[in-house]
Amino acid sequence: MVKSTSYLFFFISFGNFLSVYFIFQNDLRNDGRSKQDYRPIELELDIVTHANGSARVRLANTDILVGVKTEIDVPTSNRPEEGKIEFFVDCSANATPEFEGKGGQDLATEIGNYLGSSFASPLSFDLKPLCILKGVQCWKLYVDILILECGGNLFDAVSLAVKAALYNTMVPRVETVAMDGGNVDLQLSGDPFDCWRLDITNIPCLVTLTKIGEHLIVDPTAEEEECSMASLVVAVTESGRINSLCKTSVGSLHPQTLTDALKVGVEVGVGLNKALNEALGREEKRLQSNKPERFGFLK
Amino acid sequence: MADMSGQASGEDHKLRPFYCELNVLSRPDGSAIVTQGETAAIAGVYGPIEVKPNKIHIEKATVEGIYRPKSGLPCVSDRLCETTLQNTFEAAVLTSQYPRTLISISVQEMQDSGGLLACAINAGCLALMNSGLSMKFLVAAVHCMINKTGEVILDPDNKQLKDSCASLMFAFDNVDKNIVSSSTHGRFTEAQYQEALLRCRTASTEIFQLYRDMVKKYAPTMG
Amino acid sequence: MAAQYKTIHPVKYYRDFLAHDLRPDGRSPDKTRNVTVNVNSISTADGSSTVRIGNTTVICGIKAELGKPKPDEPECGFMVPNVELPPLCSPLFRPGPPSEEAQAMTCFVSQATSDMVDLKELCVSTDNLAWVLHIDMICLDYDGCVQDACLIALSAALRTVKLPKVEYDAETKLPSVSLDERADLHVKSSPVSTSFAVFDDEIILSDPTGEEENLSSAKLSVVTDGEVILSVHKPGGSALSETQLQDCISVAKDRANLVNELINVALSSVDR
Amino acid sequence: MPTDNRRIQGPEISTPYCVFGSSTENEDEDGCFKSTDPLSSTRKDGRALLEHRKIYMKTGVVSQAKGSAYIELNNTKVICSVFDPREIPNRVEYSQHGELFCVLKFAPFSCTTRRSHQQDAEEKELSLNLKRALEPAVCRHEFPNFQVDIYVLILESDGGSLAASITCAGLALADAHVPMYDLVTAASLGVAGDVLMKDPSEEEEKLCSQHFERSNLNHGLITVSLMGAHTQITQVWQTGSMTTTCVSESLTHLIQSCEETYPIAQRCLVKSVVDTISKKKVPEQS
Amino acid sequence: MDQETLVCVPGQRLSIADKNHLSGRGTYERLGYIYATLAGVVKIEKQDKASLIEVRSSNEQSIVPAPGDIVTAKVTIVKQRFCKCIIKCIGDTVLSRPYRGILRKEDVRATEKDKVEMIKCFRPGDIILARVLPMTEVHSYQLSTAEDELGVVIADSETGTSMVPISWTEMQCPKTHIKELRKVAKVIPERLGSHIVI
Amino acid sequence: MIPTPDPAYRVGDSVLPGDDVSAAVRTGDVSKIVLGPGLRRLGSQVVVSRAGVLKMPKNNVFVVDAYQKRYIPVKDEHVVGVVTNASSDVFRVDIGASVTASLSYLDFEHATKKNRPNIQVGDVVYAKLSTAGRDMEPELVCVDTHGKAGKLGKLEDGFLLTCSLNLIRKLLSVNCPLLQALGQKWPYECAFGMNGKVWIKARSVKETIAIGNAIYESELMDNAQIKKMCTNLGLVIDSM
Repeated sequence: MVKSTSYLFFFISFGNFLSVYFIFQNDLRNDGRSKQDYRPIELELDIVTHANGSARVRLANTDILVGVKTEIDVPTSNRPEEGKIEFFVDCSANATPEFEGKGGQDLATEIGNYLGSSFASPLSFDLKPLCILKGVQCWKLYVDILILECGGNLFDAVSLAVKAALYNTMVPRVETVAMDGGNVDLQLSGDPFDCWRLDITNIPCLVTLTKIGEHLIVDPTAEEEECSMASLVVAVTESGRINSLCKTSVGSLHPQTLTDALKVGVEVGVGLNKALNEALGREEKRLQSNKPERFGFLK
Repeated sequence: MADMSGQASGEDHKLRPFYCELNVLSRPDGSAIVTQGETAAIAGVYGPIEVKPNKIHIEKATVEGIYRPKSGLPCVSDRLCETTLQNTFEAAVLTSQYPRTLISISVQEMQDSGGLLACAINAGCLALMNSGLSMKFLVAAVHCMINKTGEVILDPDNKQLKDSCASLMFAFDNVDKNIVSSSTHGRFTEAQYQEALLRCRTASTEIFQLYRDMVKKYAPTMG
Repeated sequence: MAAQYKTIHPVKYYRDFLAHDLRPDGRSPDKTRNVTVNVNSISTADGSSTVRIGNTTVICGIKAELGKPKPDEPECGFMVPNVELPPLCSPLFRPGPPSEEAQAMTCFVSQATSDMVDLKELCVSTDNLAWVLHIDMICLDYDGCVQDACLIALSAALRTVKLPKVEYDAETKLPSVSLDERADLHVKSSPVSTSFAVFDDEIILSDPTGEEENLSSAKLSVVTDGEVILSVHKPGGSALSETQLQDCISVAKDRANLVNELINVALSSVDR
Repeated sequence: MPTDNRRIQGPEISTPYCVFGSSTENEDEDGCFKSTDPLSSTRKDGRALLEHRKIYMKTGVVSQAKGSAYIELNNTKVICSVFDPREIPNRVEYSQHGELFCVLKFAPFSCTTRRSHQQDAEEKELSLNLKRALEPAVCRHEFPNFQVDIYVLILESDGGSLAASITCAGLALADAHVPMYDLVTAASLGVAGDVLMKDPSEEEEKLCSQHFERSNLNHGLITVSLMGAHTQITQVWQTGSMTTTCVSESLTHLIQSCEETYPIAQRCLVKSVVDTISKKKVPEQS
Repeated sequence: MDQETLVCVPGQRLSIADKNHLSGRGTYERLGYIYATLAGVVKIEKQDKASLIEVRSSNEQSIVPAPGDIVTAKVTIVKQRFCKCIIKCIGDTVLSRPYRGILRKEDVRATEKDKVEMIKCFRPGDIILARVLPMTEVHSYQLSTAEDELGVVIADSETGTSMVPISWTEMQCPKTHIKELRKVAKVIPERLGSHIVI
Repeated sequence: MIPTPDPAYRVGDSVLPGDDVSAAVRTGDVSKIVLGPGLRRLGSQVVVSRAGVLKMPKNNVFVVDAYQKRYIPVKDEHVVGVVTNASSDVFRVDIGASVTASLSYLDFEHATKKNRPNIQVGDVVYAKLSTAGRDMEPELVCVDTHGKAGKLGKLEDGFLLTCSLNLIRKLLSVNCPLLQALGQKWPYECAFGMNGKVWIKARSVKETIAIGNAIYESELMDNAQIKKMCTNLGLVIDSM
């Protein structure tokens, strides 16, 4: 990284309020982070008792709560041997005023679609284990994402929360499956704790890269998002593969900057995945020591 | 009213008994209920009232026709008869007298035993007459059918319509008896069409006479 | 100069032209625009056609599917025609559910074409399986007489449909479809509709453009099939005498023969 | 689904007949390649791996629209019309930049399985990508707080429908005389088992979205839209699972094919400008 | 084509951008070059030593009314304090999709602004010439007829015949000789009598 | 298509829209015919535009009297209205027409910029239509030409009822006995708006309702029946 000299960035009037001056002084942002630093992330598992799995992620002032419910469903006709997963994003009105009424709808569909496409490939999340009886019965995962507070960089926070919630999901074990004359009866195991866990190793994490002037930053705050020229969202798995890539802003990118951004995104993504796995391990241990002092707003 | 059900073939050329009453509803500016044989429709007129900015016409009134079936939501087939009602009344009303306003005519189907669209047009026209809006002409609608043998039967009810191969509806104006609207179902030749048209036109003079009697009946209240 | 005069006094602009028995696009009041028909333009549809009348363009696509017949008509298949006026074809329409005009056109087309195909022939096995023909007519350019173009597109597309042979296996309740043997659809009638617009309560313009339809005081559509009339649809507007109606019906009949020839030529030229 | 009583309804559930179809010449699943060795092989429709389908473009197809365009990539047919700037509905504050309102719709008969009349999630996503692709290329400051409506209808989709829509919409905008920095052209590329295929057809796209058992070869689809004069990427959209090297390699191919289609679009526009000039010249002289 | 016409396409590089090459309407400047934003014909105007490069699109461009333009508008609704109108043409280019305009009571006349009665100046359906004022509201354009050559140009009487102006406050119907009050524009209307056919 | 010559209509016949009454109208000398509401001139003919009875209140003035409930504002008519909102300097008054009429707060007796009339939303006012017409927004004033309010202005409490325009014309006509007959029984105050709204105030609620019902009943009665109705109405009320 060439040491960047300090120079007053340019004054942008964008949208309806004067944006923030940026002073890049040897790789320093106005909240003290370097270009590739994430803000502090807090993770909490098993928040919602009646959901099969849930997680809450606080990325500085962005707050996301995800709950996963499993239900029995009929597989689609063109993919009989696979289960199903569906994402529902809901922007609650107390996140920002413009989410009232229909305001947050197109952002919600955008996040939902984007998660769907990053989970599409079987290499990222294999739906085959979710199939109970080929073509007849399978598990369907309803992933409900609630955006409680919106402090920029929603994509990363949502993907972390979803991956954590899927890690925390307990899918009840199916003992016997009988098929007599067209109708099926399933025997779920009696013991409510006899469940199996989903394999989340290949699930990608989303990394948002924002280009401001000549500089590429990660984890933009709301103000940085407001005055960004172009921003890119990359879904990176643990092994450094790219599962989904999309430009989500108004500006355009030079091909060279796009390939550099990809390299940076993959580096940061792999690091993010590692950090998440450690956090999940710690949180799992905390939950195991069964008298966890609970905190969190839902109590 | 004498018994209405079976009509001897001799009476094919007479209309079913036409009974109507004006000013039956208190809220609308004009209202009328019409029963032709077993078919009945009630119409209410609100106008001239405030019009929504996106439907405003500068030099004339916007006429809006609403048709409600007896049960359920209005479906696609009601839409065609709603446009027929709307354009027929728009031709009848002197819209240039009430620029930038809305005249809303809503017709509710009460009972359908054949010839409902004709009954709806007559009810709407009587309601317009009762509302005191200036009109160019009055409209009388007559409904007839052509049975398998190619014979024209006037104002049939449901039972006769069963063995019909075509059903036609005409609306005439009372000034020079021209065709204001025509809506047909089924197949027929041009000759049959012309014959049906002439038969319906003679029947329409009967209805116009009924309109005149209505005005005579309500004359005392005209003060 | 002419453009300003046209936007400020559209009606006077037209009256000056009609005074010389001429229309702004050069046609005489009773001349219809030329019609072009081409067939099998969409390979993913089971039957398709594109029709242009002057500027008005309508594309019709038919998708055949299998469904369960209605309980009250166990031995009848389905023909589901729908006219779509997307915001693409004219600034008059907004995205969202179909507008009033689209629904009225759907109703008009479905009434005129109700007896083209005998629904009983569409039934595979009574009460369990029947063919469902989803007929979608999408208007690509809205410049008057869209219902005429839809009707011609539908009757041309229906003649290109090839339905595969289907047997219905009662026990497994599953149909078996052999995709290779295909049978033509037996189309009984060929209705053609011609529309007219009445200008200033007395001049009758046949095959009106979008502007003429806007300025007209009444509209009339006559659907004929050979010598038989299927529908004379005049939804209100200024009154017409029966002599005027007779002229319109005769004009409609000649045009119908011309259009039917056109469809046969289009069908034969693309013969399998 | 609420019953849509504004259209004539067929039966509730009707399934396409090809699901039960059994035809004598059944194509095997991955026999997409003529010859088994994928690297130097030609594809089912005779094209080389990195060969583009023939493109036909035409502007001014819809008389009622301010600007319109039609594009055909042998079986993929897309039509687009652009309307005059109009006020942005229910917007109060003064916005410095004009808006683009994009609606992308598949015709019900455009794919092998029938699509519904209402706009589904996939069409919403494609509309958003279309809007993202065009926004950088349009001088939006020239019509502040007004909105340009762009409606795209895909008549037949045989792969590459998003790329075709972006190119078609770019042409329609230019035909509608909306001020633009540059023409936008787009291209798509499919990767199946480490094999890169330019401008995949529908069948090849299906193949790229599945993946071969138990192997983590690259697979997926990428669509890129490019401003030719300034070589600026206005939109990139990738699904599937690939390594970075595979993505950057595909990007170079995509940029090259965008630059190939750019002169075709320019020639089509120049032809339409010349036609309008000659048409205007004729009445003045007569 | 008379002189050699240069046809250009959006994004086409036209010339270097320096002191004697200026970018005019329909072009933009980036990184030292002038590019075209419209598909149309390039026009180069020599101004003393610099040359202004403009692109004129073949048919009317989708322009937006700018403050100071003279527009032709049709009056739709007349209220006590303002009247709403639709802008049909800007200068002499006809708009395919009209914009909304509003003419406030105080912008009708330059003299004794407050004693103006809207109903005595305009009637729905009149065609007026007006000047666009700088934008204040979001969607509708402020219009003004405060100059002599602005105001009502064409007005129809009750019987539908177009009236002839007889003073700068009155117009008369040739058939029924009824006089109606209007704020008349002091300009010779395009069609003095209906018999003159342009 | 020349219309078939209509049977000759005479004054007093009931006519339908579209009937040609040029013959009946041309009895007097031709030039000075005045056509009231319900008739219109079409080329050389005089055609009826409303269904009703053809009347000639004064010679050479012809009117078709039709049943009507919706009020069309006419200049210089007195109306009774309800104030719907009081914005900065103008009250909006609902007079049963297609739009609400505007009543400036300066149009009250000795109202100035500083002391404004105390009119709240929901009050009933009796006002005169200063401007009204097809293209104009109706405007009301509560003061006559030389600044005096006379009977115009706010109507304190009392009871407001709505009826058809024909009934108002009938009650206000000279030979209608209803108002005098009721006046002998009990003292009451009432205001008739030409827009079909009637304001009544009597000593007690019972009497006010009785007068209201009497007005409604009189629509279908002729003068004799009206007198009889009033006498036994008085007996019934006094006995209660």
